[in-house]
Amino acid sequence: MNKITYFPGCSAHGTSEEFDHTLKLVMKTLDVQMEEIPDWNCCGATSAHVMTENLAIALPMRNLVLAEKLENKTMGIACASCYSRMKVTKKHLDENPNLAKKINSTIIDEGEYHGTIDVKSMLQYCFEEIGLETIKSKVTKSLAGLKVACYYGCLLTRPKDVTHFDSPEYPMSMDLLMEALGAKAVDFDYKTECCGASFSISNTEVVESLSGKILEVAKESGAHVIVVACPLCQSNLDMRQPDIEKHTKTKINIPVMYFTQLMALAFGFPEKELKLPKHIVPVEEALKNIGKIEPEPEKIKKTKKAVEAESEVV
Amino acid sequence: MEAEVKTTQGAIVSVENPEITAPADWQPVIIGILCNWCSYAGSDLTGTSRIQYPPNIRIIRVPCSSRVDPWFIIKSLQATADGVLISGCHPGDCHYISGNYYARRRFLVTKKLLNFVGYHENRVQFSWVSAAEGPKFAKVVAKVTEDIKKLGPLHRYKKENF
Amino acid sequence: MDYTKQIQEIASKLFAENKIDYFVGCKQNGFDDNQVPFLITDPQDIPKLVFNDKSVFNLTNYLKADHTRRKRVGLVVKGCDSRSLNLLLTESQLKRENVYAIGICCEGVVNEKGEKAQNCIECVMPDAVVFDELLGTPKGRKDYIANVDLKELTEKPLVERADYFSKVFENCIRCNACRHSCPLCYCAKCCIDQETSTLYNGSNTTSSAMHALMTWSLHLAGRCVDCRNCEKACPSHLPLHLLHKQNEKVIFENFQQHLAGMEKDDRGAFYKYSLTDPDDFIL
Amino acid sequence: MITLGLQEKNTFLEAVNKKSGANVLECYQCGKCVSTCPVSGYMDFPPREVMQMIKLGLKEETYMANSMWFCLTCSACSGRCPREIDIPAVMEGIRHLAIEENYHSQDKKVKEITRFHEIFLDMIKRYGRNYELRMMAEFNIRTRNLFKDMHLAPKALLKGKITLGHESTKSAKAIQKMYKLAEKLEKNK
Amino acid sequence: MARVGVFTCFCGANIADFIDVPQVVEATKKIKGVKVSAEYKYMCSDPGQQMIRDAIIQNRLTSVVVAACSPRMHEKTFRKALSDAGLNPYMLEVANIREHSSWVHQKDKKAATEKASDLIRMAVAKSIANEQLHEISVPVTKRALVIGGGIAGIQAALDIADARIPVTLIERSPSIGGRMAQLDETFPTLDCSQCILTPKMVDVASHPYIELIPYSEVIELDGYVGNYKAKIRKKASYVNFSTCTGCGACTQKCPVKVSNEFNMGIDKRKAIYTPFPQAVPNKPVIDAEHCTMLLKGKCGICAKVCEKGSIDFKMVDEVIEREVGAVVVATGYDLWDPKPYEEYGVGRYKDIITSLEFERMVSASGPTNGLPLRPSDGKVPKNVVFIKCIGSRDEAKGIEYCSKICCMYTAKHAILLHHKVHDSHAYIFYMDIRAAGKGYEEFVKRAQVETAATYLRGRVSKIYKKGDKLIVRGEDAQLGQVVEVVADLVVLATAVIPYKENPPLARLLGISYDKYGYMSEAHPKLRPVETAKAGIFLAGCTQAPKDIPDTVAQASACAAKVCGLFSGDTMKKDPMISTINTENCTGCQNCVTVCPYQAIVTEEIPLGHGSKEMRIVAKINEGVCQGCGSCVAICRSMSINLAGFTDPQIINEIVSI
Repeated sequence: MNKITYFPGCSAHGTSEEFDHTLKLVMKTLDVQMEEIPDWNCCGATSAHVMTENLAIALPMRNLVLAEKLENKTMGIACASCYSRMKVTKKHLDENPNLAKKINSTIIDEGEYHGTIDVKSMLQYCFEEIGLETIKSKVTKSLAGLKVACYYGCLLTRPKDVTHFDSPEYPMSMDLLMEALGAKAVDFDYKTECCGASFSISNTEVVESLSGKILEVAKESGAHVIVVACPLCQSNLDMRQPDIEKHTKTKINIPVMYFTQLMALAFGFPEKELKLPKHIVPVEEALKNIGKIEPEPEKIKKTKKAVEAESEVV
Repeated sequence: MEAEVKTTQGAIVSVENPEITAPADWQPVIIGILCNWCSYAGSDLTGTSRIQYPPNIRIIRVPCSSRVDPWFIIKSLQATADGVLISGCHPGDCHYISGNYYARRRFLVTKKLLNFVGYHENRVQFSWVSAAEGPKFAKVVAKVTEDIKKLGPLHRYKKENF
Repeated sequence: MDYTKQIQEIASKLFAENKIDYFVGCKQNGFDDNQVPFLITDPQDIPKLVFNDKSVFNLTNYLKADHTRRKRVGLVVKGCDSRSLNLLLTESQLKRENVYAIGICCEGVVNEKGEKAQNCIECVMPDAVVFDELLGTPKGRKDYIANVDLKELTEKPLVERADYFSKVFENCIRCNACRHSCPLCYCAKCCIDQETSTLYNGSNTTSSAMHALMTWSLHLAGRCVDCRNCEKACPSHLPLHLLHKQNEKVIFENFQQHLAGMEKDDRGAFYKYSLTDPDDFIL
Repeated sequence: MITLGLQEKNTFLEAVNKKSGANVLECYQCGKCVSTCPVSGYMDFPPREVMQMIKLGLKEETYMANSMWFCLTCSACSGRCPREIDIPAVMEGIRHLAIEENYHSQDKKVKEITRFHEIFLDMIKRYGRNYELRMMAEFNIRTRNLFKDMHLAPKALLKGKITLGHESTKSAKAIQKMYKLAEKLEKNK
Repeated sequence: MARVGVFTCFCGANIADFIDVPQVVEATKKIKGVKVSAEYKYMCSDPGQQMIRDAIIQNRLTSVVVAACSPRMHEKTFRKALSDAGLNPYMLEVANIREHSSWVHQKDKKAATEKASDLIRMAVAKSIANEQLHEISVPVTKRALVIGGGIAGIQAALDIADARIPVTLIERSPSIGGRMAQLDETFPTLDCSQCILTPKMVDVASHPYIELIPYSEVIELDGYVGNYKAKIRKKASYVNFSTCTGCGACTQKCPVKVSNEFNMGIDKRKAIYTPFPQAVPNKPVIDAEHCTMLLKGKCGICAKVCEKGSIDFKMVDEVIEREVGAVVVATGYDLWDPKPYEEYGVGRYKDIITSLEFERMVSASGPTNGLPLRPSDGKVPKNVVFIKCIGSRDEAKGIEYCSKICCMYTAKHAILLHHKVHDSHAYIFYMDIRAAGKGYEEFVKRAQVETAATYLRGRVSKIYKKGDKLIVRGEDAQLGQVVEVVADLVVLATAVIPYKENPPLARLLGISYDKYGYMSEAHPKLRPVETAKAGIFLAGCTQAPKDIPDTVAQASACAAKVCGLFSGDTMKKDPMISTINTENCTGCQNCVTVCPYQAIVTEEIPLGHGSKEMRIVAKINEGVCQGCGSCVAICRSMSINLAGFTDPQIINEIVSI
């Protein structure tokens, strides 16, 4: 049994309950015990670092201090935005012991910061610590037939010197994870474009334009579903979709799911556990593709053979 | 540490030792050790451009600033000079590729050591002067002369030496 | 800190296996606690070997003599001693295969008063860095601390410092014990003694003393390992470490935190350079 | 027209570099950030031009422009910058400087954005965590745009996207104290 | 006992107006050791020199001081005067009282006069410590080794050989020609690369003074200027070149297909191959990594079809030695791999190619018969986007420097594209257009006007796929707008990087290289073709990115340097170099470390007289030492001295003031 310190983030108890729920199911299946940080607070993303200097460090730092007390090796974070704040803060503190000392002594009451805990996003945790092999072994219902576009958003892999995880331009971890579940991950060029999360309330015009472009490209890539790992991305892409459709006068209709929902599905949990009614864009239609395997076109097969023949030395 | 010229009863006093004084019209002697390829050529250019500078400096030519052994500096200060200026090529311009980089390290340590045992840091100065920097050479000499004038005479051990 | 027994055992073994011709260690000097360096050619003398916190000498100094240079020698090295051994090897004065070094993880030696010696308090590397076998538990490298006497002196006004050093140089009697005791002064004929040298004019004057000591310290700049053999040897009790520590500090602060003899093949700060060395003192 | 050469020293550039830890002088105006930036089209001046303005010392113009407030901190630009300049840090730096030096952009959008952030921070101060519906409502009231996104609310409520109740943490008190201390720290500077 | 003669010059009014020369002459007479002190209007004139010669003979002078202008001016003149009078020329010292006194203290005659006297006293003191020195002569082996058979190596070899100096030209691949052979047409004249290069290649092969050794590499270089000894490994070609007629039957019949590196992998070659049809020598070699006969002992078809029986599977590498006096390094360049540009989808999209791939495609003899084709579907592209500075000027992903040639070849590509596909359109994303060269700006104008290539100023931020098109997004900074270009083909102008084997080769040759791997020249401005090691020269992109005209110019400059070096049977050298006092040398080898020229080596000498035991001491290589004195100052035992600037000389100067 692996143990992990869990930071759900504010959305997990609100907009992204389905993420939180399925994450817990999946982790249980994978034999991981999640210990939620008692009495955690909001990390302040993104307002704190936009507006203030000290609070931007202090808010995530309090969580880090609390997390260290649980004495697990890793802290897993559900929301990409929280993850980024936590990582950036940790980097600042580790590189800058004076800053750590200053904030620790002036603002935070809960105890000393030591910098001992490893911060990972839940996707990163699945990919790096659990491993695709283990995940594959738990699959009871292959998702074969489902074409997914994996959307990582900006903060999961960027900036590179903060996250140290996957490529900032064309990450593949979620794609590989989806393929381990049996789904087909399509080529998707907008994997790491920003959806405009921090403007989701204050500047909807921007969000609609950015998210619209992502949806458009995803649709074009032939995916049935967009898979995400962040509640903010999910709500932007899902909740704003009807508005976007209205503005662009096109029908997009592509559901946006959390990777954990698909994992839960592949692990054999019934559909009702996925909390599908929470989605604004209905999911059920897309999931019907599971099991429908398109025959590989003759042409492709041929070229594949030809390529093999060419590369081989006669 | 900015030195100020001190006088008592019309005589100039050494900053290192108040017992050492010189008459008011005292002129310091400065030894300039210049590398042949940049600074010496630069000082020649100062001449051909007729740029005027104080006459206190006496120039010694060496092939490269890396030829300058630190004890030349110690010897100069002990024997005859009130100050020493050593000048070489700018970093990267050394005629002998890397000589001035080695020299730079030795100079820094020597300068600090001399200061540590009681010589004002302005007694020993270094500069990079290229063959094209005639005006700069004049400026450097003027500054060094000015600085050393403020420090007063230096004959700490001279009397017993010669 | 007492390694006497282990060192005696190792020395016996080395002689028995014919791995060495000589062994350099320390022995008790007569009635009091003081020790003296001890060169063993006969294994029968091994029981006289001691090694504890009074073994203050840097024994690598005894490797630079012509008759030990070419023989197989075993010796005991503390952290600082091993750094000078490193330099002697780098500077081709010794062959590695001729030296059997028993490295010590040093806990510091004591001065005459029985207190921990100042250079041990400020020691950067108590463990031997080059050895054939290592005794004790390594403590690892420590942070660099500027010398306390140096600090005190640097804060004094220039006039006082000049005065202080005038007296220091005045008290030098030019006996050259410092350089004879220094493991890194191995020139067959010191530059100061050369006939062709105009370095100093032969007389025993303050200026010649100053010249000799300053030049000496610059020859050791970036090489001195702060073993203080020189200071122990000086009959005039001159604070010779000040010059070395001053140079060490300047070099440490300006040249990539360089410290002498820490690594193999490092000849010292004056024998290499970096493009980014400080330039701000240059006009 | 802009007249240059009147400032003795470009203190603005120095302040930005110090605050952000980046070196704006490294920018060679290739424009990769501009086409990378998802919101450069909404900015008064895209990142490349902001860099140039800082280099020229155009402090007021930079502070009063909406550019820095539109930065989403998505870090796409810095990841692609050939000179590895941390552009989001520069944007954050000028935001903090503008707040410190009391510059307030009159841009309507900027006002909305800053208002949102203020409400958000206020929310955390009160409850320790974020409470979405309340925040949306408050945002709409304070920006005098009562019906913004209202069409989404019923659906969101219905779907359980937004919950009506809110959980306040035990930590709320601790957080309130943190706010006070942080404020004090800023003032003492 | 020293007998010094001092000769003070008026230099017309230049000195006399500001210095009281008679007073100086009188003061000089009182200096210990001075026998003669005289003055003259122009010391450098014939009568002036005669005066010195006469004084030397009459007074049996042991050294001479001329107080006049800078020694950088007339030192040689006066040295000759000394030597004419039978005195060793190095017994001269010059007191620089013009540049250092009369000209710079024109307002203070008293001080200037005093200073002049001081300068003369210093010169006298120094001259007393002067020693007799003699010019050093070093024998020279008159043969040059040229490493690399690209255009740089070819040009250098031909120029040297035309001066009737034998040249050994070695090339690591089976044919000479290098990168230039891969190019289609060349800027700014658009003449065909093959047409101007192949005649030169043929000249190399037929030149009586050139020994061409293809398929070989240097593995060792010993010695010093004029006297190098090179070991060269001739790689086994498995084809006997002396009997092979180059008929090509073997290449036709060989069943093994391998990616063709000459065509950037666009098509295939055989395991026995000549790199390209115009290869010199036009003989095939067997690629041992892919030949099934060599790998598994199966096949041998080439041996069966060869009428001459030239195939020899048992051939092994051979090491030969050549004695050479000079070396020209012309290793050329590689191109940067654009993989790190993930945002462009490099590696994912087939229709993003590099500039050299494009070059091969548009080459008339290339794999696509001169047409640029989309690798994905083989269609002719209409909209082609060229992106410059890929890897260049990009410290985040590539290298900091500008690759110099991309601006020009991209303009050329735009023009070539237009020539090949008339209804195509070129879009060029650039940061700056660097077209400094004869006819270069005009050439760029041609691309902009005649070809109507669209130049967009900005770096591309992203490329993504839409259907079978690539969408290229970048900023048009002039417009201040983000633009997206719908492209069929994207060509990346990848950076020029040093040949990957440069660092090991440089270490082997004993020359230095920079942080990128380019070989370092001796002086960036004044000695751009020499290296710090005398007798080794650099040509072409081995030193820095260069275009063909610059490369050829530098290669010819190398040849001139080599010819100059070989102009006599021996080389004369200034004797002002370091000498070792072995008696006192400790053998610490610090001098070896600091010497910038590797002029110091070690030798073993007996420990004492008649002793069998040996000790190591330093040894100066007279041919290599340049006389900087770094080793002198670094030597703690004072065992090294620099002739002309010895410690006693300098100390005499210091204490005599």
